[in-house]
Amino acid sequence: MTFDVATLRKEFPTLQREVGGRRLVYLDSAATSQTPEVVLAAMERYYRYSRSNVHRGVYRLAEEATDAYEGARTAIARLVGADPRGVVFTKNATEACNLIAYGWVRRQLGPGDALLCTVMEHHANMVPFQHAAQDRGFEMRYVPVTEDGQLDLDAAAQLVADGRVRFAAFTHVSNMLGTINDVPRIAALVRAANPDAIVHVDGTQAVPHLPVDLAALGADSYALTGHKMFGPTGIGALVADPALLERMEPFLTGGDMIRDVTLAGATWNDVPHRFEAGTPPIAEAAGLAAAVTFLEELGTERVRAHEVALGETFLAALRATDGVEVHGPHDMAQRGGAISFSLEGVHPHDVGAVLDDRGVCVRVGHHCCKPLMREMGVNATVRASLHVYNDEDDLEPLLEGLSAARRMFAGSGRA
Amino acid sequence: MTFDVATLRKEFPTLQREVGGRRLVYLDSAATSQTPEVVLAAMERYYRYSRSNVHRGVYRLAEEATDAYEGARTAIARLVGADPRGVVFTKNATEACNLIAYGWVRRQLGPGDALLCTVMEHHANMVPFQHAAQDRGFEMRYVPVTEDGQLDLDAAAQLVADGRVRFAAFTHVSNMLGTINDVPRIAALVRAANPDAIVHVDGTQAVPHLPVDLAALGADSYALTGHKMFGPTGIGALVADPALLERMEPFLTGGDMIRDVTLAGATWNDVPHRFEAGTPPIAEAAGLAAAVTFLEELGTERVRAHEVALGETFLAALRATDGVEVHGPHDMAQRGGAISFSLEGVHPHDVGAVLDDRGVCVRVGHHCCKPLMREMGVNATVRASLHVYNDEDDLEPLLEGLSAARRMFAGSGRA
Amino acid sequence: MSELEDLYQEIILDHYRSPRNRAPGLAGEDAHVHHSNPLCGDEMDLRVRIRDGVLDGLAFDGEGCSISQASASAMSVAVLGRPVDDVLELVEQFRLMMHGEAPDRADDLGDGMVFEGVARFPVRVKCALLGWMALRDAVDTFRRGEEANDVTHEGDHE
Amino acid sequence: MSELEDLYQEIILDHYRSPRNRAPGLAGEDAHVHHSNPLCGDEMDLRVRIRDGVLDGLAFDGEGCSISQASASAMSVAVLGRPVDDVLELVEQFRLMMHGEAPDRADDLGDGMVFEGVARFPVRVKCALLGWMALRDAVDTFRRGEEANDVTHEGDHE
Ligand SMILES: Cc1ncc(COP(=O)(O)O)c(C=O)c1O
Ligand SMILES: Cc1ncc(COP(=O)(O)O)c(C=O)c1O
Repeated sequence: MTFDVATLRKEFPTLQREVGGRRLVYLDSAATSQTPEVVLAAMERYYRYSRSNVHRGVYRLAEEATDAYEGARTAIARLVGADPRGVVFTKNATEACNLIAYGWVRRQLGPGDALLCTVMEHHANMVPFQHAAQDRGFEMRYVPVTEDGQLDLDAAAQLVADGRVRFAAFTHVSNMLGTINDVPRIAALVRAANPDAIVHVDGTQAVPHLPVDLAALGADSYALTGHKMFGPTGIGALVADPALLERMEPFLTGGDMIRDVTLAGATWNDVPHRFEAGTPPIAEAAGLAAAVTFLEELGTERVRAHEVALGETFLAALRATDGVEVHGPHDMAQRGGAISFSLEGVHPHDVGAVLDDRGVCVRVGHHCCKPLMREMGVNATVRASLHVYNDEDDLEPLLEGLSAARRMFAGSGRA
Repeated sequence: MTFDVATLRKEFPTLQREVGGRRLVYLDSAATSQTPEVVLAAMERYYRYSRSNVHRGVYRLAEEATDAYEGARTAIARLVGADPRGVVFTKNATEACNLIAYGWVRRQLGPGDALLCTVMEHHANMVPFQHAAQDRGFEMRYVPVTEDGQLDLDAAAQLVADGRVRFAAFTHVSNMLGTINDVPRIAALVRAANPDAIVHVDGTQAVPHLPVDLAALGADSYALTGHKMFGPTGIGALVADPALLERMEPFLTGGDMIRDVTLAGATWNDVPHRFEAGTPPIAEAAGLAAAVTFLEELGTERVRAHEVALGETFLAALRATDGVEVHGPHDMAQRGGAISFSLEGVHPHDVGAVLDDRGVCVRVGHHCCKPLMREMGVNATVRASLHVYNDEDDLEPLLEGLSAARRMFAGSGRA
Repeated sequence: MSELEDLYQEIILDHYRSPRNRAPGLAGEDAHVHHSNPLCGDEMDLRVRIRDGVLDGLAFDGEGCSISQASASAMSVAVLGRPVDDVLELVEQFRLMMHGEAPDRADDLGDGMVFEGVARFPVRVKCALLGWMALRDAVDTFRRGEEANDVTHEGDHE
Repeated sequence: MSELEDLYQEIILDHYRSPRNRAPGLAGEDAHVHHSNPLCGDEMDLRVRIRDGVLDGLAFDGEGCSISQASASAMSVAVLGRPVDDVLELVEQFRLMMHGEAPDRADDLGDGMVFEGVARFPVRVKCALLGWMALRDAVDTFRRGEEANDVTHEGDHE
């Protein structure tokens, strides 16, 4: 173990909870992570001491609030190696994907153009582009997934070959399969066919778990969400090249994002403010900045190492369990700690209920990846996902629950 | 005084703060309100006890989180007399206005159509429609404001007379002038000219201060924001007739708002979920529900009565102060507690700085109402705005600060 | 494990393991609806045959958790052979039971009664309701005169 | 009131009350820029005349708080008659001073030095900078060969 997990766990209030007399075993961090005390303290500091609105105040409280808010921008930029002027705060990763879909894709792509997506995307990084394609008449192309849960890069190369792909959207880490995609390689492949193509990456499942450096990745734009990276709900970000932001049309409009407004129309503020209309998530930004510091203090390299080590233990144990089929890559070098699997003869919903009864929290269902599920021929899976507060102690309750579920639903002869 | 304000103040942590040895005098609730302990406690309960994602979880924590989130929907519906199926959560009021601009206006209005707006709108309730008008080629028409800060309803009647106005957007209460608009009358006037016209009202400054009943107002859709009504940052709502929501195109797309997704496209979830893409502001909803209860326990009638009484005191004192010119209606029956004024010979920014030095927080600037400011021939004003935790004790520090400012900048002979 | 045993009673597990009236088709079918619960990924096809105002045939098929499948199975036994008005009344009784109301016609709900405890598990209520809502919709579809209809219905927020 | 007096020193108030080089026009103007600070509603028109590489004339006008107006007035005194390269260097010195760096050329900044304390008031920094940023922009505009140009510039986030 890379961390002293037992000590670390004490930082996370909800993990102190007992369910039916048992210790809570939280294995759903891919849906949302737990929040450490330091993040709650940062939000309290704002609410209890500096409660006011940002940017337009000339009084002390408002300056403090503005510092907290803008400090989060610097923190995010530092974490992913970006220019703070390229950090646009949104309410979640979904809005971040919509921001680029409305601000760039819908303004730039039309009949004759194509957008490269993949079959493994979360709905957040697929539907906004499908919706745009319907309205604007461009073509959607999907990189297929291989048997072992990887993007088929040969197929991808063919899909971009005609040079008509002007925008590519794909995930850094799959929330369903765990697969870590080779972002630099895909970005290069896209740009080889069309040097002006924009590469948009969904980093939602990467930022909380891996070192991320946008320049090394070769991404023009990158979506993330606060609540999966120890931060609060209600905040996410699109991190983009400021030059790309300059070329984007405003999306949400209103106060703060304008330079001037007359009855005839408005002119826009500088980036990134141009994309932040109205009162932003101030307390949430204060919390997110603390979450970034927390992550930095853990060290993203160590977070990844912990997850690789623990993931290997979980994968090995699950694969050795009767009736369990693990989806996605089996080698931790190629994947993150979100592990989806099926249990023979038991519907995931029933697995979830049996586990819940034992205080084990997992996610069941389609994980907002319906096209991928269809491709894999499953309706739903069970997903156990790991984070820094998990360790080997969390494995036994999971395995016991799975065998209880099998005993309970044995003989049904159906999946 | 209708409340025991001294006791009530204890509920608001930031109001306990001292600035430079003086009691903090917070007169900027029109920008954002203070947050009471009960709201902070509701958010803590979520973060410390039920931290998880909503809707898709089969375990206890996720059920609790979902209950907290959906409970906020019921609370908002109850507060403004709406159907919970008509409550769409957004990140702020600005997104709520954009939601209807993208979901209805941009899909329905085109060349030959007109949209009725007013000169007194906050940018949030003007720019999204201007932006749509530019893209879609419909006409923007603006109801002018009279000398005494009221909407000119005769002019409005003429503006709608040709029946081409298919959508009207106006504010319930002006954040700059304080004016309370006669919503039922304007709605009737719009519908008399075109029975199918949609009436959208910006209720941001009304909900925290007045009893609101959507049916009585005759509004089809109504925007509000959490952080001005004792709630947290990061949440707002569009409250609309569910039948109107049914006719709206989705806006933000992604997870949770879909029924099914294939590579060919998506089908949409029921309303209101269709308009809530991605992980929603869960902690914020828990806080907002507590804020609604707090407001209900105070009683919106009593909140209004307190504000009328206190507003009369402030208005009378300010109007009696040398060099002060109050903008907007002078009769509290026609206005709320946001009081904008100019101080002769002193720029608002300087007024703000002098007041800040005395622990008095006011807003200075254009208040996101540039067209209105231009109409009134001012570049910036000072705005003192009241809420339940203010009382007559807050008047003296304001007046003393104004006279200090005048002394300091006297002789400049410029405004 | 008593809470869990409450949810998964033996009768429920029995219906799950040996479903009644589960079939991929129905001879002489009058209406066919497809219902899905997008949040769990449950899918259900329900077919009905209605003769002289009586529910004469019913077949359900699909994929779903034990609760949704067992509930549809128990339902099929309870409603087959009843006049459609009576069927709709039983559907309503079941729906109210899922919201905590004790039903008047407990006897007529038959094995459906064992799902009473599901009301205490909010996320599972929609599973238990899936078949019943599909049935109501199938009758409505038939009554609208759409003999062979295919309706996709949102199972989440009834 | 010492913090406040720090912000509003007598020299600042004097420049505010009796601004130097404030005028609505400038004879023989080479470049004219309009800068605004949308968040405070401050507006500034700045005109320059440049002869043989020397800032030969400057006039500012507009509306704004005492800090923005006094700073422009103090600036005009400090820069008039200097070679434009030197002017740009002083602008940069002032800008850095607003970010907390002590300037090397304090003497040349003249009354501009009294704004040093403004650095501790973040919201007022943009007010103090308004005129200086407009001046830099006016010189740039002239150098781009745009003799009579009108540039709207965002004063908020320099
Ligand atoms: C009248 C009015 N409408 C809309 C808004 C925008 O609210 P928010 O900033 O929460 O989006 C405000 C507040 O600034 C307002 O006063
Ligand atoms: C890969 C991926 N992308 C996007 C999202 C959407 O994030 P959010 O719900 O915070 O918008 C998620 C989380 O559900 C995800 O796992």
